[in-house]
Amino acid sequence: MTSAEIKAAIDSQYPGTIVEREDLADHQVELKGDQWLDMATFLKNDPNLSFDQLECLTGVDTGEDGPLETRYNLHSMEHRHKIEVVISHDRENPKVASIEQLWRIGDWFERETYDMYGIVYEGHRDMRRILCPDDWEGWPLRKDYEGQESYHGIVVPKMKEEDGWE
Amino acid sequence: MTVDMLMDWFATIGDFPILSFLLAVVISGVPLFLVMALNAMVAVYVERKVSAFMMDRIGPMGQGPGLHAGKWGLLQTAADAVKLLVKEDTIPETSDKLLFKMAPFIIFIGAFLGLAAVPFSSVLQVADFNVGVFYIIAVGSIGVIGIVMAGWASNNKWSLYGAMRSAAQIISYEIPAGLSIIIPIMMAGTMNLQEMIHFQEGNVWGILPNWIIFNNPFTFIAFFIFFISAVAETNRTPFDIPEAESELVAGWMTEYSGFRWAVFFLSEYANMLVVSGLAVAGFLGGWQSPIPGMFDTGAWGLFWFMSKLIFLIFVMMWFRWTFPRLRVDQLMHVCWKVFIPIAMFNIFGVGIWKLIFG
Amino acid sequence: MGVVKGDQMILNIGPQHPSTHGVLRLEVMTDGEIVSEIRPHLGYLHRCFEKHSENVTYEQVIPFTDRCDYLAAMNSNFGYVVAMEELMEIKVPERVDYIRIIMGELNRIASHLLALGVYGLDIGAFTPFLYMLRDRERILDMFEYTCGARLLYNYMWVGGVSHDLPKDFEKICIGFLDYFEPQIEEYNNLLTYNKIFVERTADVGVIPADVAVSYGVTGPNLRGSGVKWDVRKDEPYSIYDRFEFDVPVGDGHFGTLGDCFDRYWVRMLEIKESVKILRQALKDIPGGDVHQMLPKKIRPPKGSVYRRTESPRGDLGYYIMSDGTPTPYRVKMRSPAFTALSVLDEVSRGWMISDVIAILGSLDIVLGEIDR
Amino acid sequence: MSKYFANIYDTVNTLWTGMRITWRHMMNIKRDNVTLQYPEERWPRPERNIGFEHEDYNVIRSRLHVDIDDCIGCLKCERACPVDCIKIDTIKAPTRGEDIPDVKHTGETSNGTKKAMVVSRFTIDMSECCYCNLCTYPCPEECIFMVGGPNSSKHPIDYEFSEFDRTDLIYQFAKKLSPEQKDGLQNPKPEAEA
Repeated sequence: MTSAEIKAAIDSQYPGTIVEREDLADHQVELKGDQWLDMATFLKNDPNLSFDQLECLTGVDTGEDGPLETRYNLHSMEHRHKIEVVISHDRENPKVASIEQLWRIGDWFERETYDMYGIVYEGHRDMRRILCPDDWEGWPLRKDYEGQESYHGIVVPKMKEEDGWE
Repeated sequence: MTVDMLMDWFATIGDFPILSFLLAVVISGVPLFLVMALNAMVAVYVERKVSAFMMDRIGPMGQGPGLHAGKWGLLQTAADAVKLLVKEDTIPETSDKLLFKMAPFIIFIGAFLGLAAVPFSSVLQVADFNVGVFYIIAVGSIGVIGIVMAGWASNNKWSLYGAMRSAAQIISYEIPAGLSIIIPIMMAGTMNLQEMIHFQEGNVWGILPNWIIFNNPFTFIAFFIFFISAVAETNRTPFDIPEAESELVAGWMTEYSGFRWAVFFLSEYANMLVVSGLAVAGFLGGWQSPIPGMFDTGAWGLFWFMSKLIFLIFVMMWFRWTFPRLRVDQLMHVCWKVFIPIAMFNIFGVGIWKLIFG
Repeated sequence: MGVVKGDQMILNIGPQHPSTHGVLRLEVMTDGEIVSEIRPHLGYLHRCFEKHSENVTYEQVIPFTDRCDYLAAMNSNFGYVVAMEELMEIKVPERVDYIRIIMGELNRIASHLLALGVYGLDIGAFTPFLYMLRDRERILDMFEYTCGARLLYNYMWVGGVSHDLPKDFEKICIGFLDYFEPQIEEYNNLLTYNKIFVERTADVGVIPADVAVSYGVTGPNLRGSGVKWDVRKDEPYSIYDRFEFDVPVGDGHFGTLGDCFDRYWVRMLEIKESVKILRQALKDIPGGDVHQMLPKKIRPPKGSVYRRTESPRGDLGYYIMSDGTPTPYRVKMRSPAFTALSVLDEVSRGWMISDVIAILGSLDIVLGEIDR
Repeated sequence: MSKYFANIYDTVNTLWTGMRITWRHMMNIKRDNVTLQYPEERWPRPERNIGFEHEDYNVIRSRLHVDIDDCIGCLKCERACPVDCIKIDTIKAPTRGEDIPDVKHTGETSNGTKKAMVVSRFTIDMSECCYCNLCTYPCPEECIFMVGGPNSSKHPIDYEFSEFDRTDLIYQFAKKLSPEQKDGLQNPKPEAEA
């Protein structure tokens, strides 16, 4: 199926959930987040769509004041078509339903995005940081992130301070 | 025989039995220890070279003076030994310190006692027991106590796993080894190693030496079962699961360093010597020449025995650098479901053979 | 008599352990030798690749992609430049495509050789590892001859490659392939058909096809489960559609479909396919300039792209988002080893500690890529 | 039962095949040996043209070197470096293209470009360098290169520049200027012109 057909299929099943956006390309579609788990189940289980592979899950920070986004790249092994789903989150309280139980790789992908952006995936069974240490402060990949000055007494130098250098 | 000979000789000087016994034991024990140390040094060097050649490398090398390891790396093991002796001897804080310190020596004692009964030639044997085979098998099991002690006392999970695996493995493999070594006993009708070797004099079918391995098909199979079980008992690849370095880091030796670790190492190579010695004495004609009637006087006996021994040790190295490692349950499978039935069948076969032909 | 039940023991495999292929910590719940649960702890090698990429220019990201999958740096470069070219809509000269494919396939062989050799090492066989490393070394020599570096190449650039092939590269490469092909048979005789090796790997750690797809397992691991999916064939990038090659899939050669042996075996077969591709590419390589399409300043149009390529470990995807400035707005690397590792817990339950090592080895992970 | 014996036969057969291979390698070690005994023997390093006009550049990436007399202080290499291991300070020269002997500043590069900047500091921290070679391409005078370099000022390829102290890996290429010299360059005295 082409991207337009996939969008039409989503629209007929869940009318009014597609958010119109100018800056997205053809293969991308922004959806409202409140029914996401149902829609993801539909995307995975509908025999015409059957997106059985979650290729990639990316968090995006759209700017200092803009919302956070999660982008899901879905792919169907059976039909060999793909779609990119974008879901926006409120910056102050970013959360969306977890799709960890549908695509098992979502488990680690969501943990990684949580680690980097602080987006909480509700219903995830093991929402911990994955790459950073458990007691790391802040969400590193947000655009307004400020690095910690020290970590467990280890001072994080901002500039190189070696003899003969500065 | 050496101990008896020395005691006889002391008896000609004067009558002080206890002192002469102790003196005889010490005098024959020191060379034995030297044999052990020398064996470890040579075997380590050979093992390095054999492994290197099999892997298209050249192993330790040195070409000039200075900090090189001598010509062809001959000083490598000496350097190793010095390094091990000056290394810090670490004892983990939470270990059971008494057991931790004792364990290497118990393993050492097991190997050392076994070596006492190995017949290097018709005269060179520290103690000639009338139950020599039984003795070697028996003292060979002492080592496992040391291994379990080391693994338990280290207070390390890897060590514990290694020790438990090792105990299971050594105890299991003693059964096929024991069942196979029964066959030379049946053939020769004695447990005395010297008498067993004397039984293998002459030749069979005109060409082959009258070694027990060539006596009949059952003894031929029995030799391989014994040898492979012996490899398993010495914890070498493909049966090195107690110290499997890719799984258990270093198994029961994980927490040991320096001299204590060197003692483990020494014992491992001495164990190889003991089990190979038993295999040579039981199956390969001991110090008998492969060409019956030729080259079998004087020092030739020692030469033949050592060559056979070295060949078997080389085969163990060859195994090690060719094979992957078995899993612990597969190891048990091989022991209980393959070796033991065949070894039992062998005993039966040899019995029948003896009834019919011999 | 009641059922004897021991307490569970927690065993830490790693971060310093010979078989974790880097710095990975596995928290293993064991009952005796039987594993009941594995919790992987990542991040020991986290070098902030994604954050770093947001602060450097597009060209300067390439050396960092090298360091993610350091065993297949060419393929890491390849994935990035392919994604960038898709974003910028550049068509590179044909010679560049050929050179990239030659380098990518050579690196695939090198990476698989290391994976297979180290797998043998995990199982306990030392010698095959050194034979494979010996041959890998010759590939690295060719890379050194081409671009001056042996491991981290920074060779492929957006729109071209950094150096043209050296004069007699074709001859050297063909010479290597002629030498290398018979070696595969020797590896097989020494390791693959070895009964002990087969016993250790066949039927162990079976990943069924649907589990593999759901966990996003890709590359040889997915094909070992019998799913015929190869980005080079199914979503061709560069000029892979011009070459004749098969996609080997596991067939339960000695055991069940999707076991450790199948994953190993697929890699072995893939080496042969790579040799096939290399021979075709070396035969047809056209002349031309390799710097023709290099943009002076890389300033892609606004937008985003997700492109995946087939690295030796599986689908290596780059999500690149541009805001029109010379620095990337967002670079996300979807690394194949990350997804492959996530399946470990599910697959290893009920197996022994030795099998966990075997399963981990068969997944062929590179921690540099997992932690990025 | 037949499977049981087939298994045993299979095991013995495959193990023996493997042992034959290692035996063959051991016997042919003279031919197969791949070890190089490093300090005595060295691997030949490929040298070749990297595609610049100067034909004798080296492709090998070993250690960065700067021909400071050719450097015009354009800062292109500093900007290209992804790990910021190059640090350059420049002072505007009083006169374009004129030698200033007391700070060892030559006015013209070997390509004939007249220099407008005095490079007062050119530091490369080789302990941070990631050998990506990105700094060498933008250089307009081709004065920064991995050693080997152009034929006219060829340096031996250097892989073994290990040091005991990390700070010894910071290479200073420009002559260090004293504060007075710096001051003199920044505020040229009228009598110097005269």
